[in-house]
Amino acid sequence: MTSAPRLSLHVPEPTVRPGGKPDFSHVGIAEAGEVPRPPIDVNPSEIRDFAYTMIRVLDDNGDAVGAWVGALTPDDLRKGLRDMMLTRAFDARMLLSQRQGKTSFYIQSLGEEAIATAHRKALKPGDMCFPTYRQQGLLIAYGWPIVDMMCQIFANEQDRLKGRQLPGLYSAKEAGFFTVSGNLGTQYPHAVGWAMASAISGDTRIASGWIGEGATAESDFHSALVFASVYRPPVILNVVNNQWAISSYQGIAGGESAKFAARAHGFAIPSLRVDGNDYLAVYAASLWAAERARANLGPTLIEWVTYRAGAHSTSDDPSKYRPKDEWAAWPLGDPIERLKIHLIRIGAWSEERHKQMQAEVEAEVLEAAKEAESHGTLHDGPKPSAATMFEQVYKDMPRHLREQRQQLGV
Amino acid sequence: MTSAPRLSLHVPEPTVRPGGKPDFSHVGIAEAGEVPRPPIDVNPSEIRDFAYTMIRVLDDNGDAVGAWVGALTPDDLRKGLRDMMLTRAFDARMLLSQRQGKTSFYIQSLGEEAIATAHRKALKPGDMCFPTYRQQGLLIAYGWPIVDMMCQIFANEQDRLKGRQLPGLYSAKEAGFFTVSGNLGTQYPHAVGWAMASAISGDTRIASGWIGEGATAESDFHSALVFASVYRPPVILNVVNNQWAISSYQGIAGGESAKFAARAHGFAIPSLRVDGNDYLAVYAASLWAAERARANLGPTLIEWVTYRAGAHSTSDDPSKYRPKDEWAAWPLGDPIERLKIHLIRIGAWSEERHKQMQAEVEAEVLEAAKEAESHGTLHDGPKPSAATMFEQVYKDMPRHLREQRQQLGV
Amino acid sequence: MARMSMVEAIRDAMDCKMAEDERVVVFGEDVGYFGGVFRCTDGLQRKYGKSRCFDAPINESGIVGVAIGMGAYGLRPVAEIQFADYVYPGYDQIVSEAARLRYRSGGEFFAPIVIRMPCGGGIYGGQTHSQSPEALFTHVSGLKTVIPSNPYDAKGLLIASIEDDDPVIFLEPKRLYNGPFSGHPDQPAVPWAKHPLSEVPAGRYIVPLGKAAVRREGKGVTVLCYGTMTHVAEAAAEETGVDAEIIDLRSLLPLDVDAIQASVEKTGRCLIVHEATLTSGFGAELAAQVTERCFYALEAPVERVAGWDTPYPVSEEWDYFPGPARVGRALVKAMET
Amino acid sequence: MARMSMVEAIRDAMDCKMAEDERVVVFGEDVGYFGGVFRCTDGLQRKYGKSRCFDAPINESGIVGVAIGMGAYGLRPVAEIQFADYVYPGYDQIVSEAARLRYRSGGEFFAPIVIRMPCGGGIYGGQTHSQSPEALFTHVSGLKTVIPSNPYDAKGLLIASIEDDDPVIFLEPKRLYNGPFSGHPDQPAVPWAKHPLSEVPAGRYIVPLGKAAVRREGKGVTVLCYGTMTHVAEAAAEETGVDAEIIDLRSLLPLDVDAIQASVEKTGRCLIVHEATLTSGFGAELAAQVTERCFYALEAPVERVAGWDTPYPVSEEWDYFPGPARVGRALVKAMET
Ligand SMILES: Cc1ncc(C[n+]2csc(CCOP(=O)(O)OP(=O)(O)O)c2C)c(N)n1
Ligand SMILES: Cc1ncc(C[n+]2csc(CCOP(=O)(O)OP(=O)(O)O)c2C)c(N)n1
Ligand SMILES: [Mg+2]
Ligand SMILES: [Mg+2]
Repeated sequence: MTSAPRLSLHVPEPTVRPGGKPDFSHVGIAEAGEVPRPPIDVNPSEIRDFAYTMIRVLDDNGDAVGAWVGALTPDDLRKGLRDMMLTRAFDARMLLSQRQGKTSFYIQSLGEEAIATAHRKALKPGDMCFPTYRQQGLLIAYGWPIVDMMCQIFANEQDRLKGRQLPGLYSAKEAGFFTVSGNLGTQYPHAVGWAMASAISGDTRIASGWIGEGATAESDFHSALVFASVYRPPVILNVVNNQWAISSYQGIAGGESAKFAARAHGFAIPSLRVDGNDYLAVYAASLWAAERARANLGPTLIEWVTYRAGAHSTSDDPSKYRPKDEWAAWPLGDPIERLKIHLIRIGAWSEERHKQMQAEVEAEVLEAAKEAESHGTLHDGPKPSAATMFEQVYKDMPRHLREQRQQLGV
Repeated sequence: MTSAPRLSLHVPEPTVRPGGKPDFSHVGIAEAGEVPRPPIDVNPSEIRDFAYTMIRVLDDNGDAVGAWVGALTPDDLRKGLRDMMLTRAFDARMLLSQRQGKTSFYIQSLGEEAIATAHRKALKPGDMCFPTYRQQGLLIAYGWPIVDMMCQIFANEQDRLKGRQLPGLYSAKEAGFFTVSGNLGTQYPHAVGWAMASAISGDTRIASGWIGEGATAESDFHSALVFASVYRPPVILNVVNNQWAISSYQGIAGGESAKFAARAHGFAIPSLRVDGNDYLAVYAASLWAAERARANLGPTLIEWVTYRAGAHSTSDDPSKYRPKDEWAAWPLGDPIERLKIHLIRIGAWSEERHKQMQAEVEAEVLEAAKEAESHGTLHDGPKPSAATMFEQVYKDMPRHLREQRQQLGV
Repeated sequence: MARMSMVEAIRDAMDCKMAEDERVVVFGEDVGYFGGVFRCTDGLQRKYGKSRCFDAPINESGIVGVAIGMGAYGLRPVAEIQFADYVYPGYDQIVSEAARLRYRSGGEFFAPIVIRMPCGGGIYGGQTHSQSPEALFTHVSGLKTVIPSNPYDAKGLLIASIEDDDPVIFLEPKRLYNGPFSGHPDQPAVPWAKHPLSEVPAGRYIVPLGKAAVRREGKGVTVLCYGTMTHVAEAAAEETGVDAEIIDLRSLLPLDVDAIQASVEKTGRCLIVHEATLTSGFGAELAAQVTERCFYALEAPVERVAGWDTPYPVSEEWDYFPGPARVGRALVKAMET
Repeated sequence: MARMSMVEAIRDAMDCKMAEDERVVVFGEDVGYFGGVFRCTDGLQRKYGKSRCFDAPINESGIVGVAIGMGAYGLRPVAEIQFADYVYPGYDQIVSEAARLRYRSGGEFFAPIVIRMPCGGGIYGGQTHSQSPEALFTHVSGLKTVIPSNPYDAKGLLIASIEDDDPVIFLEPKRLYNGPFSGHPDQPAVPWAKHPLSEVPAGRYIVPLGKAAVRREGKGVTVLCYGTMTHVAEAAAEETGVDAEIIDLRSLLPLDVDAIQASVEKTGRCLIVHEATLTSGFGAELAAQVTERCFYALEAPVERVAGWDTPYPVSEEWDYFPGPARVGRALVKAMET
């Protein structure tokens, strides 16, 4: 035997850091239309290569091509465009509110709007999403009142969550939107459990779980996949790969040489890897997975490839760890821009109408913000009473909490 | 849209239950010699199909065939045979001791002896194993004194673990055998961390982590794979698929439609699926993985396919949940029998010498048991003093433990 | 009425609730076909089918996590953790999710789940089959923590827990599964059938959460205990002849402070006994509350007898276990001060 | 000597140990290139290279688990959990492994690791960025639990923790990172530079684990506290004029019972203050021990002021936080009874 070499630790490093030239050659992008659309009862082993390619519908010209084109009407698409634009305008306004001190903290979804909005379109009333903090698009596409969302962000007297949760950690059962956790990954097994319950109950409703690529490293990701693999409940397991987890690039979660979509293979769960900035592709892939789930064919994992265009949150400055202009170089572009171009190309939209819609959504947001602010903001105006602090810890307030409330004198 | 069907829960069930005819058609067995032996620096993506086949060296006739034959000499093989036979004799004796009340509990490795013993042979002094409770073969193949193991089982005055651990949860640092945990899965990330430390230190030593197929469901399995994937430390990740986890068959861990070896694919970790009852295959695959690790090429996952021939532990009665005669129908046979036949076939062994060796190992075990028993058994004879109970909770005994020891009056 | 062991009473509680409420589902490692390593779910899969009682993968975090999802859907899952020592992988789901859902969603979602687990020592189980982690749950607001000491309570408390809309940690002292245990390992095992509290009514009844039971009346010293220690304390009182009033708390949170206060005000002395390690055990909370509430009635410091602050050993089990000798000495000492 | 913030002092401790001991490695989520979300590891990767300071995947169980493996190998890992609220996924590795290795291996293996984590409230962080889980560690034998209240202690305690051969849970009150905090959110933030305990010696020194510090001498009532509450208690004493003796415990386990006993025997009164929820908090253990050890010196019941038994809210933060008003009222009440 030859003498062994000295070992060394491999620590993944993004291709570029601040000051460098953005490089996304490693992402692994396919041509639009390249990937076939299998029947929903396909044997997962037959589509393993789907984890290493990318389902895309909109090509560089803005044409919708290939087997995943689907049947969205121009009306559907215009609604989709509006959902994304409203989401972006909402985010912009809330960022401003945060800078104005009306709330403590905010997380935007800039650049990722297609995923939540198009996915929601593939779901039905009664289905339940288990989102992270970056899926406000689910609520907006559902048509949930943005005033309600803002009241939560301002933690004001109309906040249904009574100032208990960080801004943006909504709960809206009626809209199929599970209470968002500040803990990463925990909601993924909930989605699986909810779907198992639906199956146990002979129901028809399905669940949709959400996680970021960074959080796939969490153990709960594994728990969810194990249970989904064993009991085959009707659940869609979404992985939003936006390339970053605060300052850590996706390689730190295991994405340096593997694809997150492939995580499903060890569980015989079918898996798709999809252009997350392509509204049509997101809708088509979501629908495929939803149909599988509804047909009792079990779970599907989908890796949505996108880019976190903004800071992680208002507490973060991304220029410290990545080039400022990385988004501009992102090869999958801007989801709003891409859908707009497609709509124009099929003769269903114009620059003019787009500007008009932009003005419209901004006005809608502004008006909502005014209304929400009239109910108070974090440090100003009406707020939930301190007595509510002791409520809903349990269904009925136990004696020790009654005593503590009395001690506080509220 | 058509109205959706009512959903239902899928609960995996083994092909047979007590009273049924054993059926192992689902295992997925390849011909001996079928799988090629790639270079150790193979790109993991090129050997993904290895997870769905099986590396086997010994064929049905007892011949060693194919690229994984390796270079074990007849002496090596006879030593291997003896290791397995000693392990089995040791287990048999300890089962008896348990029935005699000399210990409270025992876990045997019947039918799985090839895995630990041949694996140990592929490791070097200084390497560290992170075993479960079923890898006593690692110690025996290392040549660790079985008297010492028995003293631990009897929790007697010579027990280096001072009666603190369940029987069989050894610790033997010198033998590269990490303290066994009663908690499933926890030691898998330790193996990865130890290997990372070796790499950080520019060392040449490697780690070998162990887990049962049932415990792959645990979150720590995922943690280990994530960290192994990211930092590529020199570690072998062994999954012993012995078909059962107490009363739960491997389908309850996700093995119904997936192969455990494929769990590695989502992490771009190369993965082998190996006949665990084939001493030569186990050695060859272990060596391949060890060479990869030593060459700084990172982790390898190996699924060892075997069958838990005995009860889970002395607290368990397997006839409650599986056919009594399942082992007889196990298609990969008995590892001792298979190596014996091979040795006879190559003219290096005989039935006669086998009988002699059997007598030899039994005598060795008997003598060791006598010696160990002379130092006490669980309820009889000398035992660790109660004062030791307060020691080694911390490096230095803190005041509150000194006070508690005084309170006990020891 | 039937004579039942604690295992049977626990099983009967689940059987009873599964029969009357379709939403009740039972799962955990080895609980389905096999019926659980302690046989608590034996026969339930046969009776109610595989989708209401089934085996779970070995992943405690997943077990709790999917139970929460099921609870949020509207089911009433009863999940088994094979040993309390293995609950820690599921601790995050319990603390961060089960306990918080209702609060953080303004009441929209909640987790009406029961997490059953055998706890405590006395079976030579060593550090991974003997722990008593109750204090790790009582510190977490949003959880209820329950621990029965006999078949009657076990069934009534478990039914109450399943019907409860909050997450309940249901600790089952495994040393009591098949008979009461006074803490004398050398005495022959006694079956439950000989104990009055093994008389278990048929069908549904509840023992409400938050109500303690006086197991033995006395005027000398109040003993606060639960689970196996109830029986040990009774033995210690008998053996020492100390006029102890023994209170079996049954539910640690909510806690029956009235019963505690009434007794300590009567006796003026208080001894707390638990198997869990001493430091930051639930006994600390009891001691603090007794001092806060009954300070002027106390004639002697509140004392605690508990597991030593070490991992639970195997061969030194009976030096570790707070048996009748240690409890008895503390009783005598309490009377002397 | 230099004036340092607590962040700087913590960083300096790691820097100092990394420089003098090759075995010290530092990792955690975002701690490598970026230097940690609170900047505690800023510059360490640049200085010591990627294999001694690096980013970890978002998996707290894995972070603790690999740290244990590294420790068993012979390194001295310092792992960061981004917020104490996220330690629970790693709780099993801490309780079942880090805390038990030495014991169960008869001393062959041990885990000389430090697990650092920002804890406590006061930053509008809500239930997932505000918790104080110290009692969940003090109940676990085999662990040490440390919590500094100022830059000087932070550096000295962290160095002592890194040098310690046992696993240490090192809690960093995040509200103190950049300045002391008296509990008055409406008062302008004060930088550490104005506080005497921001004078931090250069190079290695230790503050030994298990030694409390008297922050304010007094004869009326002993206040036992740690972390942010040290400053709140000081403010409350100033504002009420109560002659309080304020003891900053610094290390909860091992605990400086001599300092506690001496003070309570002098004052005859004891108030315990912590941010964590009341029930089964570390205050319960302190109350129990004070009563056990100083019963006959006590003139009034030991009282506790703590976080309410609810999840930590966002907008009601200042009603939740045990600020100087509540602590002050308790001080006055203690003197009146
Ligand atoms: C259990 C847990 N650990 C750590 C954190 C802190 N944290 C909040 S967001 C975040 C990054 C998550 O990245 P990713 O999953 O990729 O989602 P993204 O922010 O990109 O949408 C981290 C580490 C947390 N919230 N919960
Ligand atoms: C965390 C944890 N959960 C549950 C158990 C109880 N338990 C002990 S062995 C076992 C089955 C393990 O099966 P497997 O991993 O396949 O290993 P095998 O026994 O087949 O070698 C279980 C559930 C445990 N020891 N630890
Ligand atoms: Mg991300
Ligand atoms: Mg197994």
